Amino acid sequence: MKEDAILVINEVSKYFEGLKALSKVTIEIPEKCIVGLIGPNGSGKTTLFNVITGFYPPDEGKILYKTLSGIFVDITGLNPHEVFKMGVIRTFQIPRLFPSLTVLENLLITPLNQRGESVVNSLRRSKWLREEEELVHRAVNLLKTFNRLNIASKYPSELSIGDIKLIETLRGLMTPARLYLLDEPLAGLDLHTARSLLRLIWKLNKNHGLTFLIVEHRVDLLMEIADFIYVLHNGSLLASGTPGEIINDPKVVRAYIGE
Amino acid sequence: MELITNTRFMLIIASTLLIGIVIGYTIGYYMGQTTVQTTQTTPIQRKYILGVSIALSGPISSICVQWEPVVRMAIDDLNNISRSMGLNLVFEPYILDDKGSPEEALKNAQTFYAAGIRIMIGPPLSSQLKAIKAFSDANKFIIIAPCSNSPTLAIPGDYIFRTQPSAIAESEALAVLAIRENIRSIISFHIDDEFCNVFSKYFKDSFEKRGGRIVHEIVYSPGQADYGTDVATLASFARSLTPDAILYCGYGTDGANILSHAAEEPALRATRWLVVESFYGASEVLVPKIIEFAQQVRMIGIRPAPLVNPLYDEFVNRLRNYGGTPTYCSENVYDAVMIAGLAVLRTGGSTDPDELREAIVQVAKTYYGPGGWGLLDENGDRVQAAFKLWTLSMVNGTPQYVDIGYISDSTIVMES
Amino acid sequence: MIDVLSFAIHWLTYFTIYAILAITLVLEAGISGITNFGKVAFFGLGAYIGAVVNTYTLLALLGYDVNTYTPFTAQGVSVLSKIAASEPIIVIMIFFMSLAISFVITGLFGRLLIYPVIRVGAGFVGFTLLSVGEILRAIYMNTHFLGGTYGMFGIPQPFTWLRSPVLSALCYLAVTFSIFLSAYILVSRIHESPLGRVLRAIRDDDVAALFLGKDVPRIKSSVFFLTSGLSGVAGALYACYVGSVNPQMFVVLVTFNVWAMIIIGGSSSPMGAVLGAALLSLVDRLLQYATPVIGGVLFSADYLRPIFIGCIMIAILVKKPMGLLPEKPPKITAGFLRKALEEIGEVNEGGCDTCD
Amino acid sequence: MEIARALICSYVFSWIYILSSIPLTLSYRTTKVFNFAHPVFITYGAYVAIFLNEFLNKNTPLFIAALFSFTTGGLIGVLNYLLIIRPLHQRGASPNVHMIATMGAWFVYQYALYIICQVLMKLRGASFLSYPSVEYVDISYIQRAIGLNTPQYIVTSTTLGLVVILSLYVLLNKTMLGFAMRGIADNQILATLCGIPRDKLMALTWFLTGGITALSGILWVNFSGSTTPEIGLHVVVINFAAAFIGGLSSLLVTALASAALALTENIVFLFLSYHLGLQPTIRLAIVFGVVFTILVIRPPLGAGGGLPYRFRTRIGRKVAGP
Repeated sequence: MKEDAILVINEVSKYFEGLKALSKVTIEIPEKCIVGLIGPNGSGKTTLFNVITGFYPPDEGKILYKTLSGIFVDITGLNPHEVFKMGVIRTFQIPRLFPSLTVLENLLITPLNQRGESVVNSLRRSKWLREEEELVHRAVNLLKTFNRLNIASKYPSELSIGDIKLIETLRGLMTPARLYLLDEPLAGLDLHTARSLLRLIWKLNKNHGLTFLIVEHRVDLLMEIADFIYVLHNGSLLASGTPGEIINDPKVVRAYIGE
Repeated sequence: MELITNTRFMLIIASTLLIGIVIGYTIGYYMGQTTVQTTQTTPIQRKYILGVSIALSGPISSICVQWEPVVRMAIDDLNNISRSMGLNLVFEPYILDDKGSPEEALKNAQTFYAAGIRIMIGPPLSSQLKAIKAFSDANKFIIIAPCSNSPTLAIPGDYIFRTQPSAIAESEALAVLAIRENIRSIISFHIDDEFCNVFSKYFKDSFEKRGGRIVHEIVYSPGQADYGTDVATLASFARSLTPDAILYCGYGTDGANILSHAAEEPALRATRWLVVESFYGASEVLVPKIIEFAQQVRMIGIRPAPLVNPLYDEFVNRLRNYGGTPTYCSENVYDAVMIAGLAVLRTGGSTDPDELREAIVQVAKTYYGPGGWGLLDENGDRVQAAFKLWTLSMVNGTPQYVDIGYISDSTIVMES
Repeated sequence: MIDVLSFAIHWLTYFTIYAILAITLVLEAGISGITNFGKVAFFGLGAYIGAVVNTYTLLALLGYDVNTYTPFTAQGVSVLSKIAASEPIIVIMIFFMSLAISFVITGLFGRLLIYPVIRVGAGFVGFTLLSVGEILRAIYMNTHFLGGTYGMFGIPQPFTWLRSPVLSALCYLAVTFSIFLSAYILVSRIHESPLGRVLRAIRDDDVAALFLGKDVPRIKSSVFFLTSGLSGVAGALYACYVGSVNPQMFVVLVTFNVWAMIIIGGSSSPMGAVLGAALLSLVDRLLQYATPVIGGVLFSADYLRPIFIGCIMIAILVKKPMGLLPEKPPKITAGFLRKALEEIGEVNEGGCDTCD
Repeated sequence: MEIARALICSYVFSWIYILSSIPLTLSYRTTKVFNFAHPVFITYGAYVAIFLNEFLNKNTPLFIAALFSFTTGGLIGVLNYLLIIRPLHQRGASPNVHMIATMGAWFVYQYALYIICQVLMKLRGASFLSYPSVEYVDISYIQRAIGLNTPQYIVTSTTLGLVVILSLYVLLNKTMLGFAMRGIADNQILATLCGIPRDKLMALTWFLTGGITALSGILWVNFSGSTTPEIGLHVVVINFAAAFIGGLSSLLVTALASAALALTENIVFLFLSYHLGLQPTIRLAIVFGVVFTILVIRPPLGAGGGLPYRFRTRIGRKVAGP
């Protein structure tokens, strides 16, 4: 186990009624890196995210996570909100925005331990007003980066699919975490927006030392920022390496093009 | 924009309501006017409205809906009296449905009070009466309850009167009858409501004092779909405990259901049945199957009524003209309306509660109606110590309720 | 012709009590998505607790033997009415104590109940809670201590000693109104706060909320504690207002009356709940004056009242399916947004504290 | 112990509950509407039989009663659909709004029935608000002809129940119509895209729902010794319980749950009251207790939704050490 890893997935398997979705996958996510996870459809990428974040407990294997104090803890099968509280944030491949909340509110929901979220404090406005204002500012700035200020008070049902996808990712980025699991953040985005999103991710990574694990089908774009790539195929790890190595790996090419 | 449409919409609703009410009032006003004009010749009329709260819908509606013609008849009688006395007072009923629910009864009382009405007839159930008691006490609102006889409400000094005789004397009379019929062990089977609980409790006391024994008590809840299993439970106990008789207390709807199930149960056909007046008069019980069963088990029922009372027969006959049939308590409803109206006439149409209360007590002393003498005790409850015995049988091919005797001061007389 | 003051007092008392139920139901069902079809269970429990505290404790405190002077016998009730008229301080003290006790016990009951109930899918929570209400009703009916089918009565109204019925009713109205007002402020504050946002998110998609770090069961249970407790207080207020409790008062229909109020008013706005409660209770009472006058020879005129109410309900809902006052985003956050946008409009190169 | 009566009761009740709760599940599954006007179908079904009985001078054949009840219930269902449910659906109302609107409809129908009863009472002089049981002449005739001595309601409920269930089975599983209805139930948008005429199919579903439920009413008047306008309400509580246990989607589980609840209500209860001396007053509480337990211990899968069960079982589990 590398000491610089933040998340270690150790021989994790997951079965669905006999079907092997993941078989003995071992992945290490180095801290302060952008790690790409690619693979054809049905190769188990989303299942891996679900297993990490506690949506399903794995059938075998362990998931270890390095806390701030530098020791590894076993987070296998924790509840999703507990995983979140340890600093692991995920986004969904099929966006799950809250339909009756505006875009702004959807962004504001993420930050953890907001003072106004306890019953007692919610009754005393003075306790949470300032924090709320700060959060609104953060959200507005984030929207501004993508020139989406005009949709701030719209409802998800009024947005284009690309915008929904973008907001889903931005919702994850609203709060500082140590590890982001982004599930196809670029899907449906126009090239310009996609590049600004990548630039934001890159900045967050470089300036704040945040770690990203990104599932993406637009491999070309991903390669521009990823430090390391894992390739999944039929539930098991096919290859791993730097973007340059992966591009030249014949196994990967075969998996993508198909037999 | 949204706000504007909202307010506009609410305005529309409010104005529709308002218009509806205004139209309602006008119609009602003119209808009231026309009826007054056709029946009256004297130009100056004073309307005196009596509030009536009865359960026109809900679980006990089959009984109470028959009270409405009774009320109309009593009001007509009162108006005739008023006219013959040369008074210019015209009585009008103000009938509201209380659905058999305590909350609705309280609402009705408050509605009456706000409309300036000071006397209310009803509500039918003791539980409803309790919900109004606090309101009545605070506002000196007079209530004449026709059908409640629970001793828990026998409280002196309040503004509640009841024209149903107390259950205590009646249960004692039935106990005396049971002993005389050589009944020593009884299973008590009754609905879980105040009237029947009280009756069975007092019956138990007086029956066991006289050497009988209640071997088991089965209580079933009101307002259920069907009572087949309750009858099966009763039959099981009747088979294992072999009582001399079953004491049954229930109302028309559940009574018809239970008796028709019981008619198919051998264990229940082998014992005597004693019943209480609460389903007397209910038409759904009058089916051949139940009549045959009643004959088989020599069913005897009891009901409070004076020994000889031609007024009751006259009441029944006249009620037909109003499209009503007598049910449980209908004679008490008539008496309640009459006592209220006569008291109002006595005060000359007063609305002062204390004056009215005094007048009611005085009027009741000399009142005699289809339910017998109206005398009220210190709790405002009717005093009555005579009871008729009845059963179900075929008369000229039609099933009917038939009187078979009476009890007065522990003397039992059986006709035929 | 109609005594407006008396009408207004009684309608308002009734309305404020039901409005407390409606507002709490908005927080439960409209904002947090707990379809509570067992509202009457908490209302009834609170009423019974209020009844017990206001009678048994009072009698015991003043040295009466509670076994002879039970609050469902004529003796007990006479004694209670004497106490209510002569002991203002202790009666009022016990009354407020009963409200507090109702709040705590009913709230805890709700909190305990949410754990088994939350396991049931959102669509089934309603019926599970409805069964709780019916089970409780059977318990009241079969408990001798609570009067069984006799119910309990003679529960003192805390201001009876004022002698004037209008004055005491007004005082009581002041109490119910202030509790209603605080419930309203409470719920609308929660609605506007970040907690309200989380609750609405949970209502929309509880799995996604879970993945965003919200401890859904814990949040739901603390909200349910609050709303059940308030429903209990409404129950205790009702018991003291009516002066009696009876198992027959707490039937399923009460729950759906409250539901009708919030749906007609707009199920997720507290103001809508108040509006719905006011509209339905007022229409019912006003129609009581209208229907008997319309009069019928063929049938009882008062049958028309529920028919009118049913038609009004259908008409409003068909016309405005979101209720009279649909949900709107909270004002405070929207205000901050406007402010932030203005600032950015002025300072075009606004900093981004996350991105650089 | 009088097992026989309890058995008969649970048998007849099973049929009554099945005939009224299967349509409830069917209508929810197809239209996603909690129909609070469901008791109306039962009550009106029963009262059609009662009015027929009164106006045919107590010579009502079962098939005539069934025909009239079915039509009346069906028409009420279609009327509800056209006047309330479709406009609400078109305006995108939430299920709760449908629920309260149908509750308003229930008020209207319920009190309209009271008015009808009172008017007819004035005309006929008979009390309709509580009516004794109705015997069907054709069934009596057949019974006499083949010498069958059992109580009539056993014959009636068996015949009617089997006929209805079989035809419903054939309709849903063997005809194109049934496939279309199930298609609508599974995915409304997709079904509409496939060319299924949604409106007509919905109206048909409501017709069937109303009609079949009304048939339980005519069984009821045959069985029970007294019928009031309230019976729909008493029966519908069990219907909702059964439908919920069936997850609001499975007709088979709903039917089984109906039968199981009828058994609980009758045989289990008789056993408890005879051996443990429990009073019949807690009968309904026991039924609700059973429902509560089933819903909590084994939450039904189906239209309910909600947090997956596993997220709640491990609450408070400690984080494992390094």
